[in-house]
Amino acid sequence: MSLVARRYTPQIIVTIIILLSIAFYYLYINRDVAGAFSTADKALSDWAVIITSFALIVGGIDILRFHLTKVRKEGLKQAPFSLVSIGLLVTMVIFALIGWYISYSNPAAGIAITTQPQFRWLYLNLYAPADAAVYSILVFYIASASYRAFRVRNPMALLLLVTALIVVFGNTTIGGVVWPGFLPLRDWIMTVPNTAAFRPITIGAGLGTVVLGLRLLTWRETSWMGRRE
Amino acid sequence: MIGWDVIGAWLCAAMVVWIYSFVYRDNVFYKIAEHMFVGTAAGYSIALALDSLNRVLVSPAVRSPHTFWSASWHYVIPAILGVLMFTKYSKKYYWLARYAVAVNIAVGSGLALRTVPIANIVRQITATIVPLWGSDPVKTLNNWILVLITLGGLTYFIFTTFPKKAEGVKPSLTYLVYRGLYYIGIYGMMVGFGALFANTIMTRVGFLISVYLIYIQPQALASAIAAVLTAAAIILGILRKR
Amino acid sequence: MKTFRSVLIVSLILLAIGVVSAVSWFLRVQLYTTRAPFSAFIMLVVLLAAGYIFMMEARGGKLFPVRKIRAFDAIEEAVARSVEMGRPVHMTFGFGTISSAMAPQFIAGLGVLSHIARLCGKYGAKLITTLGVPEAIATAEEIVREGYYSAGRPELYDTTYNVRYLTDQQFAYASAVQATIFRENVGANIVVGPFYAESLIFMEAGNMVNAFQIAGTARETQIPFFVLVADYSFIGEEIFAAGALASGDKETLASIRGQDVGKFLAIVLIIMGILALLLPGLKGFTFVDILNWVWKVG
Amino acid sequence: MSGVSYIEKILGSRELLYTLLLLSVILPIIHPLGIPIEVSKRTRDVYSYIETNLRQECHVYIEVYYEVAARGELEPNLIALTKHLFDKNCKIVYGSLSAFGVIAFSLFRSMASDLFEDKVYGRDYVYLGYIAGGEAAAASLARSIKGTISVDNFGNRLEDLPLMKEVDKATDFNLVVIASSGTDVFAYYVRQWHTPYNVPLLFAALSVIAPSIEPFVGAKQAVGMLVGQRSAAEYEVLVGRLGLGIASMDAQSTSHMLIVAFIGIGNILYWGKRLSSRRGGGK
Repeated sequence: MSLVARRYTPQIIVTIIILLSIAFYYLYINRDVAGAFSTADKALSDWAVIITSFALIVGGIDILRFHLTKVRKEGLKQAPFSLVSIGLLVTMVIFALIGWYISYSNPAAGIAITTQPQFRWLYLNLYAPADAAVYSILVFYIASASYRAFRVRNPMALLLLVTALIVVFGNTTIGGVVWPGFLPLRDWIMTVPNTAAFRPITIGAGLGTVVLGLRLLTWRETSWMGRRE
Repeated sequence: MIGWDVIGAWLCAAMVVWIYSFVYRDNVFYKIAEHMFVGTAAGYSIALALDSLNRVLVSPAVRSPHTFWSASWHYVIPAILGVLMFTKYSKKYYWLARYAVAVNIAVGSGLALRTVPIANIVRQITATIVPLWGSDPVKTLNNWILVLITLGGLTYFIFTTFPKKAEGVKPSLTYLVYRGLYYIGIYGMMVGFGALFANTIMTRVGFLISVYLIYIQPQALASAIAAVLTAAAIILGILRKR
Repeated sequence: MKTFRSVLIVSLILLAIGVVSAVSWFLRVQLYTTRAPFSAFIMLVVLLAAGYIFMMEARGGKLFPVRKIRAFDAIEEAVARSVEMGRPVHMTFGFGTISSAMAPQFIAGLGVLSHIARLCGKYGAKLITTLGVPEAIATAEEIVREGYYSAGRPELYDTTYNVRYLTDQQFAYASAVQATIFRENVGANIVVGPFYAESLIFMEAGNMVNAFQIAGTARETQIPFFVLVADYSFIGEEIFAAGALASGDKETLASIRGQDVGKFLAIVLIIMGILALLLPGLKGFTFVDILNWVWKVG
Repeated sequence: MSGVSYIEKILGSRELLYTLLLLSVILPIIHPLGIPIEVSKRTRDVYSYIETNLRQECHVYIEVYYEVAARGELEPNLIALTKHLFDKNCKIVYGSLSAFGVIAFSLFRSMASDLFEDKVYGRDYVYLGYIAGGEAAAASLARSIKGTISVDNFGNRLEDLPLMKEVDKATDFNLVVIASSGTDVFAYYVRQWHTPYNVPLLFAALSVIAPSIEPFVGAKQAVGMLVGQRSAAEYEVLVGRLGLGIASMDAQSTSHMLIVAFIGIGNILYWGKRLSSRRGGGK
């Protein structure tokens, strides 16, 4: 009994939902049935949204737990940092809850969870710049990665380097000054060999996905359940 | 008086500088910025979660309870499954969390299984069916390259069957074709990788320019102060390690 | 005998689909959607059927050798080296969530994690798993726990140390991961899953601490960074094969042969299509049109 | 420590590369180098379309639809276009179908203050502000602007603005420019402005989304398209107001050349070490 509840039921859920969602997409039959399918399909994705939302709340608790444990283990050295994280997390949630409350108590104010003024201030002045900064930090990393990656160790690396140089010169105005042919050559590389190179990878990724789907359907892929009993 | 706008602008500039400082060395200001960022982001995602719960579940149930209970009553099931996710803290009932994970994994895999045969397989195959002859030599050559690299890449990925070369025997034609396509595939993919890598540099530099224009340039003083502070922290950190 | 039975079952299913389709076609029923070409559905069914046949053959005792995937073999070396250096092993999955079409890649990553967890248990390595997907926290905890417990080292398992969920916002997660890699001074940095722009951040952070790096994803735009920067990399579909190899189960391994069938099919269709371009085409109906044909009655 | 490996240690340290990289991006923005740029056919087509098809004092509608993060790519395009249109004494109505367009417009206005110096608000240009409603709003604007909203972004009544007396509906405009960081809004204008009223559209897009809106241009539903910083730089050359676009192209050039230089040095050092160790292999 317990094995049924612990292992089989979740797998049955997976099998049924995958088959249903394939059927909802591919089958039509007539307009009414198709309409019912797309309603059911929408409901399924809403289910996922609801579950993800709860998962995010569980995740929030996990973050609190992680930082509290860290403070307990590492003491004063870590405490200020962890407290900053916890403090901001709680503050954001409180502002969000205020926004939520206002959206019901005073709908005319036009304030919702994510448009609560203090919440927006934190978002715009803390989250947004940090987000943009981490994204653009990649420019440093791509520079140091190219310094190491384009070293000519073998013929293949030479090919790699030559391609990269053509694309680099084609992308910049200085390339046009050096030799006007870089731009058309770069366009050719991006449209012909580049497209061709990623095509088998795309096909392969698709095939891998289908086969993994098969393993899920036939209960051979169980890593997502964690513990093996 | 210093308004919230000014504080906000200074905070923006400082956050950017502090986060950039990590590429030089880990330091106390990066650590602060990172923890601030993680805290805000975690709060933000919880807020987004509340927002979508509100949108899908709470708002329809409160605003028009009748339609909700007649048409969307089943939303209660994922809500229950969602609450069951908290059982992961229990030693005895931890497995109840799996039900919810099962639904999400299945929805995700189902989405993948419906789009993949079209987008990843059929469309790619039809795009590779191009004429290998014709009056335009440039176009024909391009088509040959396209087809050969695609077939080569597919050959490269074969996992379970491939012709083997027997010792001392002249290699068979199948073997030669296989090896040839294999090498065309791997070299072709390398060209693709090099091109994509180099092409990405441009968008990344473009993003750095945007960030500089938005956050650093308007607040040069704040960024300079933040930069000096970080530099001091890094140097202090190095000295202390010695 | 078993093989024969499974082949029979599969062909019966295919036959049933064919009969139902044919009957509904003659009855002028719009059985399939017009959103997708019919060939896509056929392709899906054929691939699932082919994979299933191989799995059944494997159950009947047939073995399918799978070629070596160097990145997969390197995982053990990476774990062993980290133990020698006394540094922890780090694993992360990327930012793609499991309720989107990225789910299969994420599951492949989970398969690799269970392999790493078992190896960490075997060698007594410390494992740090960082996560950006909240649904997977419980799963990752279970997998890591299983790895240590099955190797008889329950004392090494500590939930808050081993599994760290860091937020689901892409770059907040990325910044926290790079800090974790750097501050914990990881000896091996293994990243397998659906990656977006954060891929290179993890690679460079690993490089800063001279970690042994193994990386893999099936997201085309991020593969170059992994191939050019990591010590070993899984390219594209190899991550799915890695998940199967990790299970060590011969039936699961046999399913990989389904991927090869798909590749042969693709090669054959491409060559046939190109040759068919030579033919005039039946009433203006070319080979590509067959592949693009949409089920439409009336 | 031998000379080669010492040099390698210095150059291989990330700090040096990162500092030079930062400088190579920031300095050209402050002091543009003016590396000559070749104008592509696509940009020249847009320029000559405006040159030949727009009369003096014509009316243009510009949709400002991008968030602040996309400013680097779209704002230079918008400035160069505005300069061209103002040079032809065109009158411009700006509007935004998204809330973040308001911030983007105010930043754009302050970055291009020289263009607006001798132009009078209300007579030469108007900013309608944020118009909520997405595609429905686009359709409603095409029928009648004054029927959709009554005040502009700054609270002025539209009836009091001289420019708004001249224009009201889609057919009053000689050109519509859409500067957007998303793909949907291009489709809105194609469906609601071009298809029913046949108003010429001009796109300004991010380089990442350009491929997805290319079909509209191919189907002649738009007269042309400006893509990212490169187009902006080319347009700046054509209208003779060198600004951010050309500066970013310089920054792109210098930073790319720095990376190329480091790749070159890395290879020289690598081969230097490899050859010298092979020669001294007997030891």
